[in-house]
Amino acid sequence: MNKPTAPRTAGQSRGIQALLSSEIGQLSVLTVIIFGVMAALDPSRFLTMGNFSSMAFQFPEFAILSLAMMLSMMTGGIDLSVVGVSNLAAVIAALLLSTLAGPQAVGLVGGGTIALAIAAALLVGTVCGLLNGIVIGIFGLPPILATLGSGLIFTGLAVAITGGSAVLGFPAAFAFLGNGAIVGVPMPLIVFIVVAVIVWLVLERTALGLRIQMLGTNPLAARFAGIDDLAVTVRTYLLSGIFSASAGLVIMSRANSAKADYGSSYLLLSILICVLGGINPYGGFGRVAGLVLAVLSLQFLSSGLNMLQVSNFAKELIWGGLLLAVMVANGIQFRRKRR
Amino acid sequence: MTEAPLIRLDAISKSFAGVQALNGVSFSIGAGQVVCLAGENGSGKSTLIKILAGVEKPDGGQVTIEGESFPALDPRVSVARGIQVIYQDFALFPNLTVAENIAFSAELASGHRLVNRRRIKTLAETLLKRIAVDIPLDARVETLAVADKQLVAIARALALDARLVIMDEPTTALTEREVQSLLAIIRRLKAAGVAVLFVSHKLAEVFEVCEKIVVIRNGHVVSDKPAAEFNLDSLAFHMTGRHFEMTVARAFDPEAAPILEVAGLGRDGALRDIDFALRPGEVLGIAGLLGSGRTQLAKALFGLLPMDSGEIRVDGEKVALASPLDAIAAGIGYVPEDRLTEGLFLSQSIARNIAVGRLDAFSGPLGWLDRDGLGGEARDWLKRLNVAAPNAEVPVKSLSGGNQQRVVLARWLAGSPRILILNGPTVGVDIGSKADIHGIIADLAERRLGVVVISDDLPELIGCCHRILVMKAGQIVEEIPGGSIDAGELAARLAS
Amino acid sequence: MKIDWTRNETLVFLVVVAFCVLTTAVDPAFLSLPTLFDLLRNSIVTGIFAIGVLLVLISGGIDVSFTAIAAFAMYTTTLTLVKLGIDVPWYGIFALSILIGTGLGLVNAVFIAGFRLPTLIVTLGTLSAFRGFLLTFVGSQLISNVPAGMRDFSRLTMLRGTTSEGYFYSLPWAFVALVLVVAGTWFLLNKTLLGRKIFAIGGSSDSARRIGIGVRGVQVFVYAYVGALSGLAGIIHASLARVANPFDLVGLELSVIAAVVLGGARLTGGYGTITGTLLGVALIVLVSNSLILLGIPSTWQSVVIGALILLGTGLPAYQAKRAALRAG
Amino acid sequence: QDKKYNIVTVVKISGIQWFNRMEEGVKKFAADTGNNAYQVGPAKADAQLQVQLLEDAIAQKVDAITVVPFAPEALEPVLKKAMDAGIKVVSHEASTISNVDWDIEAFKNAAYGEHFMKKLGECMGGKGEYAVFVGSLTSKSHNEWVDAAIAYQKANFPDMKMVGSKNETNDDQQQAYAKTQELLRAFPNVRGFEGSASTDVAGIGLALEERGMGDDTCVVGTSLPSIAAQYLDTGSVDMISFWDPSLAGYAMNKIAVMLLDGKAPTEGMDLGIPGYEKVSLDGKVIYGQAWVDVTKDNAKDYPF
Ligand SMILES: Nc1ncnc2c1ncn2[C@@H]1O[C@H](COP(=O)(O)OP(=O)(O)OP(=O)(O)O)[C@@H](O)[C@H]1O
Ligand SMILES: Nc1ncnc2c1ncn2[C@@H]1O[C@H](COP(=O)(O)OP(=O)(O)OP(=O)(O)O)[C@@H](O)[C@H]1O
Ligand SMILES: [Mg+2]
Ligand SMILES: [Mg+2]
Repeated sequence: MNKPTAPRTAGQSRGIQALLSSEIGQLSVLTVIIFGVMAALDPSRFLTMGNFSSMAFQFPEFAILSLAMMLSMMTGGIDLSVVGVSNLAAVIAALLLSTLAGPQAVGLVGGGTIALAIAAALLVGTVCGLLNGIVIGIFGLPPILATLGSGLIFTGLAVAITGGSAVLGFPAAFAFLGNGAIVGVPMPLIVFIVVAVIVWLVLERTALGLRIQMLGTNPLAARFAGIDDLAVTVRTYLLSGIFSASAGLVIMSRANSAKADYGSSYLLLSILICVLGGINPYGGFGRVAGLVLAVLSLQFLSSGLNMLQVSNFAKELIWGGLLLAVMVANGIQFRRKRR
Repeated sequence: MTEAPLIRLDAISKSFAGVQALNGVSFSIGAGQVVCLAGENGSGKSTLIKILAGVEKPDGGQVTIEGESFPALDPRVSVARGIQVIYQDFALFPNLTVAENIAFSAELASGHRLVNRRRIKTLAETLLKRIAVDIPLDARVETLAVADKQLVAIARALALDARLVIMDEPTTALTEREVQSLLAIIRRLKAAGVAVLFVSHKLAEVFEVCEKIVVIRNGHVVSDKPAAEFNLDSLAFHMTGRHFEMTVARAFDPEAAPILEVAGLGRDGALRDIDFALRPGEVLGIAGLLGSGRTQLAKALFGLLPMDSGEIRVDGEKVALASPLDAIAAGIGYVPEDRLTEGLFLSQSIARNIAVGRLDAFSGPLGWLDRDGLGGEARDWLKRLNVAAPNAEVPVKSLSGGNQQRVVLARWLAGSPRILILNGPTVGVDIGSKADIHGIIADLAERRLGVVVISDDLPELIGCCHRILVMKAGQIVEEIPGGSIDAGELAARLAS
Repeated sequence: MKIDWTRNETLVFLVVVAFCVLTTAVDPAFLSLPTLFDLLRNSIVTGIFAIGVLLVLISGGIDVSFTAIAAFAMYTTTLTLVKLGIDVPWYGIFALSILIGTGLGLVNAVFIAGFRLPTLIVTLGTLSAFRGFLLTFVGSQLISNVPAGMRDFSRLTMLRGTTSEGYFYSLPWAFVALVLVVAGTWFLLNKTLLGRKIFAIGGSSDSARRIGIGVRGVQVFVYAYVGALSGLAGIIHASLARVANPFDLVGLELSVIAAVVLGGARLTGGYGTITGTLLGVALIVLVSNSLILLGIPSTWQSVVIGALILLGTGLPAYQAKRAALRAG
Repeated sequence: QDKKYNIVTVVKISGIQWFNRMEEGVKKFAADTGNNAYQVGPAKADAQLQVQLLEDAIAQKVDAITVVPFAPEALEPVLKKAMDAGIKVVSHEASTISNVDWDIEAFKNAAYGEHFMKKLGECMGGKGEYAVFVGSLTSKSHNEWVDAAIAYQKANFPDMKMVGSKNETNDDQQQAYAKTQELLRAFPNVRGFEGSASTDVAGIGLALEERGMGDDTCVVGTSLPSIAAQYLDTGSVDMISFWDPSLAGYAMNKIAVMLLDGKAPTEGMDLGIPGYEKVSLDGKVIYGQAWVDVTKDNAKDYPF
């Protein structure tokens, strides 16, 4: 009944030993090592403001999608529709921006339309998430099938609406969301931090978060304990939808356009990040901190290898190898502790 | 006893994440000897069994089987040496049929590479007949009631000609009749020269079959003597270091307005015309054989099963119970019978397991959780119910059976329901804890809750209930005032 | 025989029939031998993959690396033979690809059975590692002058006929590979003790360990078997297409898993049937190869496929849920 | 003048035939001129991955970027960032892109599409049903070629008729194959096919060959000889066209160095590269006349 990825005891960690034996501790060490190696290999290019800023612009979009994925995984489900939702939301927002405002719009018209477009995108995310939640919660479809199907529908709608081409022509101000910075902090990073904090608060500080984790641990016991599984499922996928839509807005602003197939490689990536970040794919356990560390280690690795002109296929190899190596190291630790 | 024992344990130790479950345990079992392992919840019995079965590796010590010593066993070695175990959690395959579950070990041992349905069926049939029970061979085990699962596990252990059969609380889920046939089987095994290591909290059974009793407490062997040298009281005292009496709830006011009224409740054939009323402060027992509809009734009252007819009133108000949420809102709580799958979130912390029923009470307008409040309450309950745990943050799965049951109870007590339905509240619970739980029930009644107790433990029903309803084939056939009957007579009426 | 309306297979079967009826109503040409043969041919590779996935799901695991294994085995085999320039008959080529697939399956097994790591994590890792290794160190160029053995194989037809206009339609012998895989796996799962062990560890690996099943041994077998099937599917894909493209196949994994789940296998392990799996595959192949016939414009095709997946799964899922509720 | 520049060429996806051939051109350019010119590309075809590679390139302060965008629109902001950082930017296959110094095209997309229809129409004798394929509905150039072809057919071959809508193959030969089978069932009289992705004609050719229809049908499309040669040989594919990616890669880098050296391209100038001997300018776009038609007769001349 219990899947092999049972969590470690959540005992209070004390000292370095304890830190090293916790998943978060190991991930931190890994992240620092990767950072150290990349910095050592080419300090003049890696340790520059430009590089840091470039990385900070790159990872938020898929990191936000990973957060959306994480929520569904915590209930023991999965959301394969995150990229579909993000593109559909972006396309709708983009159509509003380009038809109501257009590239020349400034001031009230521009600002108002931008606010409207953002609201519309989030609304699309909400509706898509609601649909997933209903299909899974009420009709009882396995999440993997439900979201695979709905993901196709969302992507397909985006294709049908746009005929497949990109939607262009937004007010200049909209570019700020993806490309601007506030006191040197890139806007996408700020959006990511906001979403991460929200997810963290939801999971660790609210009743909903606790219910998500309990439902993910044992759905039958959750029912007997009076958890409204339908309400929890719907809310989880709804949040996932809203966050996917936020990622869509960031991508759209960074690309200054919206299109049905943007970010298609992010789906598997976000699953990979969740898993590396210690989110139990069978539900119940996972920390936002783990996910953030996984995202950072991935970005350091990726930018570092680009710098060394390592082929992108080799990057896939290294990334897969890294995941396995981390898990093996974890597992050995685990077994030592059992003795 | 001059010949070498079948199995000897020498100074076996085992600890889990800081808990010393076993500490230098030594004793031996002779061929054909029936040995009882007694001890409170969490004293280390199941751990010892897992070591004998090769499922857990001891930290120190060794096991000697017929003269050959092993620092650690492996399941396959144990099986090959003739050790068969009936686990406390059954260790069955929910997705396979009854027949397959029963025959699996035998098939493994037979060395057949191909399976033969007929062979499997015949074997399963024979074994079920041997323990005198009738379970559909083609049913998937997941669809069986707990007691049937237990019987399947017993049948499986008998499939191989074992030298030692280990039974970890095999009778907890069984009714009296089935217990008797199991005891008969143990006698037959003994006669055939098979040794039995028997764990049970039902001390009466222990005396019926065991030649030798090994008592362990906190991982130490505290006594190892022939059964004849114990009596009920002295055994209980050895196990716990205390003496017990059954706590009986105080009388309630029979004229008070009923807190729960059930009228004409029915559900396609399984339940018919259920009528009863429960008054504040009353403890109502429900007795019945397996399949008599007790659990169905409990589930219907908790909104888990849709009803076809009838109505339920709480405090005179008609309530519609479409889900557990409705039941909880109406003030009804339910402690399910299968705590492992229905009751607990095994890998989550004790605190969360207790708090999960009452999150709303601890969350603010925005759904913000008062985590300190939650943790504090959990610790409070651990203390009040005497749960043996290092702290409230360890996962529930690291607790022993009795302590796990207290955690489930704590969850429902924390929610302060008006009506609490307890399904097998002392299943697998040692006498010390059992007395504590009876005390808790009496205390609930004192606080004018309505309590419904479903149990196979007839003395328990007689001792702590004001009234006992007898169910048969989905109907209430009789109402017996508590204390007015003895266990033997009640058993006879159930069976008639 | 009583028809069990709550069974997943029955419901998926009904959905398949309903879809065929609908398509025939729109275009009667649907009911023809060429259609049947086209569909059968297009389900060979997916079908073999699905059988492998079924085995893994039953054993309580999940495998997303099988497409990468297939691409790796297929491409490495082709490249080796092209480089060596020797003439090997098709069965020799197949054997090599299956061997490579088995080897990669064993790599999965090392991590899963040896290190006891969760299967999803391991296979996500190897998916990316196998693909990365293939494209970095083996090669990324598509090979269109495949060895003669593969081309010969693609021309072996089992059944053929001619349309009224005088054009051929045919069913390649590769279809027999699917039939053999299905029959063999059915026998394995239902008639051998090993097969029952696979079900057992999927039902509860703890229980399996306790009654003395060598859980690791069974896992090693399962992942090696899936690796072998992937190698087979890969080389069939390349042979039939007469080109070895290392970018092919990867990306199919989720839809294959979906097809298997559609057929009633559970992601939690222990449940699944060959019939159900084949019906799931049939539905997916049928739907994705009938949209032109139905006159659905390309821009709407993924919407329709998505909706049909929801519908095809929704019915059985809803039935199962209601049955569970009723049973309490 | 002797300064050696760092020039990165960012392509749609690395590893495939097309961009490996382009890399040959980039490497040749590096060897010829001594500049540090190199090519990178993402492991999957996704605009966002290209953006990430470009971000990294900017952070590494390269001197020039040449880029073949997967989706031109998506790269505008990051290319603007590059230009703001003083990096010269040259693109290819992106005639509508704005944040570049120059874009170089092997030809005009419309002319290329019309060319296919001219050949297809001739082959089909100006009548009959035909179907068109695109690698992806979201691919701009594929859609432009096909749209121009359809428009040309309407104007010049009134007896021809397109059946179905644009068929999407996701750059997957197996899908092109299955779509062709289905088209033949849905429209038994279809006799002409135009492919866009390089694997399209191979999938179409295979399906036709299996049905023994190779001689009765006409198949044209963009592809590479290495992919389509076996079907050209059997006649199930009649003609393919392409432009040599190595020359395009060479040309992009050459323009980049010109810009870095402070020179600008001019109308009619000779880049010294076959097909780009007399380029025409239109705004920021440099057009060559660099497409090549390949039939079974000259396939051997193009070993890639
Ligand atoms: N896997 C585990 N991890 C941590 N602690 C454990 C584990 N298994 C058992 N323990 C601890 O070891 C002790 C002995 O447990 P065991 O299950 O052997 O008790 P028991 O005598 O069988 O009790 P019961 O009668 O309630 O079944 C308990 O304190 C329990 O909490
Ligand atoms: N979840 C677990 N984590 C760590 N160790 C475990 C776990 N479960 C069992 N073990 C230990 O691992 C060892 C092998 O267990 P298992 O029975 O699965 O192996 P096996 O299948 O018999 O091995 P093989 O087939 O390789 O001979 C035993 O010592 C067992 O106690
Ligand atoms: Mg126990
Ligand atoms: Mg031809």
